[in-house]
Amino acid sequence: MANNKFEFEAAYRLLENKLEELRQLSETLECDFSNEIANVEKRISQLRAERYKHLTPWEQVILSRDLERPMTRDYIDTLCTDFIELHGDRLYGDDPAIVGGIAVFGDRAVTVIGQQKGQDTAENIRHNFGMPRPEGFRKAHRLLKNAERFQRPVITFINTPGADPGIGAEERGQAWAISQLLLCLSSLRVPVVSVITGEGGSGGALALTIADRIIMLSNAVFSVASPETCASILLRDVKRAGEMAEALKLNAPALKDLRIIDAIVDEPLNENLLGAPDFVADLRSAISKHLDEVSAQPLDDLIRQRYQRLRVIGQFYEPDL
Amino acid sequence: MANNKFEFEAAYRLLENKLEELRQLSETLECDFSNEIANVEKRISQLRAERYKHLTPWEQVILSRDLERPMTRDYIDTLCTDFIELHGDRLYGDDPAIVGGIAVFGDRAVTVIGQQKGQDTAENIRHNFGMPRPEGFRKAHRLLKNAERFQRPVITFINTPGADPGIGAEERGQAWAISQLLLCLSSLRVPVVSVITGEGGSGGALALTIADRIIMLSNAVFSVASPETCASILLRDVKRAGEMAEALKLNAPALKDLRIIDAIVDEPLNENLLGAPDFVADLRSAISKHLDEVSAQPLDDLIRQRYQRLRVIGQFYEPDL
Amino acid sequence: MFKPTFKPRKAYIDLSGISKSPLSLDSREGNFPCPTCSTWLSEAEIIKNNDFCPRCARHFAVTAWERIYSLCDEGTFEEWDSGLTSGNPLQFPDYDAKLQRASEDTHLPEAIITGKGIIGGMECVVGAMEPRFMMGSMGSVVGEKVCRAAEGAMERSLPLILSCCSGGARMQEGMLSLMQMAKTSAAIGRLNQAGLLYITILTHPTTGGVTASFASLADIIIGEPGALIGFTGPRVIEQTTGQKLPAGFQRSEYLLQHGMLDIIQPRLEMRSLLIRLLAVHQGGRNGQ
Amino acid sequence: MFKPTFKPRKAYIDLSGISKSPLSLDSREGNFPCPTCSTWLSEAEIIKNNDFCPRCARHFAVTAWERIYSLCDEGTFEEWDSGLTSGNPLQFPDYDAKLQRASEDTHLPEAIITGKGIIGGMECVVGAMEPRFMMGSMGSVVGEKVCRAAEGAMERSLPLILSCCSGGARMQEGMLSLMQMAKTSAAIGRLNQAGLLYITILTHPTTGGVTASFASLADIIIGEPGALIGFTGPRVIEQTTGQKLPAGFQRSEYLLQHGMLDIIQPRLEMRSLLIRLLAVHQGGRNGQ
Ligand SMILES: [Zn+2]
Ligand SMILES: [Zn+2]
Repeated sequence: MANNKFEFEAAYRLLENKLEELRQLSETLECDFSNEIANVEKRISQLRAERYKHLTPWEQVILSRDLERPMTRDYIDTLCTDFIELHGDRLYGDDPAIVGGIAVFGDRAVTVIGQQKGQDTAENIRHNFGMPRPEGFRKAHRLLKNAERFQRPVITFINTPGADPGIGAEERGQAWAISQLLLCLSSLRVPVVSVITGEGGSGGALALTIADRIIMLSNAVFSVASPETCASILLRDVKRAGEMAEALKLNAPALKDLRIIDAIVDEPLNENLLGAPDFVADLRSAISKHLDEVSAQPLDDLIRQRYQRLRVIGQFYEPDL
Repeated sequence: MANNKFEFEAAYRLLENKLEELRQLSETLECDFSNEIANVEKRISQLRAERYKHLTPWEQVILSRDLERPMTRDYIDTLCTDFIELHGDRLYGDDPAIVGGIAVFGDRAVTVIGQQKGQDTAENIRHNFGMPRPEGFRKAHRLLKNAERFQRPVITFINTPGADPGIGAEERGQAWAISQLLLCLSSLRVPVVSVITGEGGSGGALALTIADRIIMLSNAVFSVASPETCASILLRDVKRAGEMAEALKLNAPALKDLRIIDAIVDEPLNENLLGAPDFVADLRSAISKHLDEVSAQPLDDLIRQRYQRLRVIGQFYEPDL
Repeated sequence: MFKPTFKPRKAYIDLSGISKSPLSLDSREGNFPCPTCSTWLSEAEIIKNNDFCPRCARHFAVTAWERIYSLCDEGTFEEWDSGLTSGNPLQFPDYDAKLQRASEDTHLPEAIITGKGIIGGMECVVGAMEPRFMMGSMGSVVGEKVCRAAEGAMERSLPLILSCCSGGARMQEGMLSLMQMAKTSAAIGRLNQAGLLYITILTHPTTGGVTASFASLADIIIGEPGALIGFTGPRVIEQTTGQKLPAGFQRSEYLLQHGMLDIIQPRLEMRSLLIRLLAVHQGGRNGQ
Repeated sequence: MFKPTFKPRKAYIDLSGISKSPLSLDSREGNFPCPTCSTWLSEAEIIKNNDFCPRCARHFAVTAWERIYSLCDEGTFEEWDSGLTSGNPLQFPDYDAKLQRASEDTHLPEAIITGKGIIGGMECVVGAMEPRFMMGSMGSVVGEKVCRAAEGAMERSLPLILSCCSGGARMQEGMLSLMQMAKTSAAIGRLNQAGLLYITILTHPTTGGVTASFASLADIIIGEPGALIGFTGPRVIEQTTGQKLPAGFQRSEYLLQHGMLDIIQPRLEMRSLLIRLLAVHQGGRNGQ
């Protein structure tokens, strides 16, 4: 079982390195292998693309957590203009694990909120590894109620291992903060579109994913609990997380089949997702399309439909009456 | 300047003690002075009643703070049945300086809330001397929103030196908690009657005194700041608090003239206010009458009038246009 | 497909951690130490003492049916949706077997019983979660029955009272399970908007997705003494943070002090408290 | 009765405690030490540096008119209610004399200026409190002008922007002053219900009844760097509790960290921030 991205990336990286050596050699020797090299390059990239099309769920879990992926602030900065970050829950604190504010998306003002991870250890400690505390959920709650007052649609970006599992978070009512946010979003009288960009972990992710439409990146995951947690509780063996990742149906295609999410945006192979113009355009147009569609509906219908979306989730047997 | 109740009570207590000695002596000697004693007793009680009718504002400040006066829980227990105390702000803590819950007053269910002092040092420390922290104001806020949902009229009981002036209270947004409570009460869609029972100190008292009617006990006070604070800031001499008590117009008749309060309930001389059946009956019927009157109005009118009551407070010059 | 045959019997089990499977019925025969104060107790003693430890007043878990009976006026409870049973929507390994074992052990089709009852003469919608049914975890059926209970309360303009007890989301239903948090919270949102009274009783243990959804959204939240209530379980917190947990951490008394509960009420006086709460709330509606 | 003759001039004063009276204009001539970092400064240096300490960036107090001019597009501000002046409703000793001295010192009729202005091309209702007028304390006139500003914003469907600075309630007006907290909060409540944007800028110092009413009820609360903001003043807290105050206590940066402010913005960039906020909020209304 691979435990980080480099394990399943290793073969391609090795080939790429060899190719680079070959290229340098050919320059030094002034022999022209450029056609051959181009062919091999193409072949590697095909193989790699093929491989990435068939990542196992566990590999997707690993990829979704990769710190080189863009974080919420990056998505906001790329997709929106005029972002103004707003801080604080007006009750206790400002939680750096949740970033939120107002911005302009396309030609409309929006409220944007998401969990924020850091991209190195120092940043990650500051952002509490993207694990919100109650004050983070309450900041989100406050910004959402403001969005409602000013009739601003909401876009949320999801990327978190889950809610903070610390003593302070429990003391200040982690469960209360999450449930109040779920209730708030379920009846918020503005359109809400969620984008799951990375790790959609448990209640901490769910708290911001009650939306009229949910878009998911092709290598993002969304899970009731981490595969490690499930393996440790159900199988008493954390090393079997890969099996659990399979069983939990946590990747985008599986969740689309279950009708938990609405749309998938394909990721390019490019390491730097937001450096790929096609991907940015796809993501932008997916958000735009769904926001347009839900914004076109009368608010009462929208709220009724958001309720219905949730109301029908679940599968069970019921005897014929 | 008297600094506690016993200073202006001392003369009468001295006389009463002498009288008691006389009574015991007469029993020992088997001489019957009972008529004379009764006459002196009556005279003392008249003098005392006269004195209490003409307490200076400063003496009223002292009396309003007296720990032998009934506290909010005592008023609730005497005036209501079926009181069920509800705790917590669902955010951070439960503040013992504010007591609140649901109860039955007469034949109607009500929400009751008030600041709670203790009656001895240990109790007082537990109740933080009746000085609410942000979590207390937020508990009140929560109970008020619940009262609104269940269309329960609200009775508040006011008795506090003011909001807690501590570091923790500032950290958790004392000013924010107070302003949000003021806003909440100013538009709460249920009838609200306030009773100022003792020390109505500054913002901490005001936060629960936005009401359709305000009733005040005859020796209660309600002030922008304590006379000591005013004396120390304006006169740089805390010993001149008595002058400030006079200047601040903080007692019931002065506040009725200023149209800050609506009604005054006279206190008996009885030390134990709630042991005086007439006083309890007067207080009960005052609350009842005002609650009936405001409950009879359509809610929209009530809210409009509550706003108008506040809107017209203030005196200033305006040039003719 | 499932025929529950209810056979009331006492069941004293300790559910101190979500990863521990319930004791089998057999191991509960004979004496055992109280998990709080270690006093050795016999089943007879505890029955005599109304399901508490006679020394430290620890409230032992009772079954969902015992809870319903202890709250409702005799013979008034009508069960709803008793036919709802879980499938295995993700074809999750071992889930079918676990469900079967749970229903055999508990004689219940799922981890919650809901229905209509009368408490002190006042009609209510009432539900109780079953700690022995897969730790009272919330899957599709629990979520659905909570929603139907809320909707039933709305149709009839009745108060809703739910006794909670849960290890959290039912992992074997994956995201379908997690989404029950959103679904039940949304249903409670509608109940709120309808102005109907909603009371929860949080019993030992109430953790995870149940606490973070319908359990903590009540107008009035009552805790049983000593109950463990929280989002993350204490063992996970200790493992993740490496910190020693403070004394009494996540117990009802601690939660009351931290502002999360309205009232702590011993189980024996729970029914009388509900009657008073319901009566005052009826007064509130009539009084206006 | 009062004719304000506005004569713009610089006024660098430190208002670190509510019990301290403002420095007279004369004592501000020549060099003086920065109250934060103790660097000796000349008036000329500070003017050159846009009212900050060049070393520690402390924002010195500016007059209400300077504030208005620094926020509004040139020549767009129309003052409202400039004729409102305080009486002495309680016949409080010395109040008349203090009022007269304050209006002579500041050339203002009271502690707040309100009116209509244009910021970055967008019409707004704008107000600014005057720190030198009896410490920006709130009596009947300040309360009335804040309410009229809110009502004016509602009549015209305009955003409301208030720059706050206050030692608290004006004790000389007794309960009439305290009730201005309730009155202004109620007016802001109506503004909220009308769905209009309300922004406050909290400058050094904003304490007491102003912080605990309209100042902290804004949709967006902006602090100036280093401003002292709170309910109880730091000296009173120290005296009452006997505790040493933590470093940075009640300063903007501390309040942001404790969740009470949305943004901290240096004064020089305040206008551009307001323009962005107003623009996005206009977009929000049109975009729907
Ligand atoms: Zn025990
Ligand atoms: Zn400096």
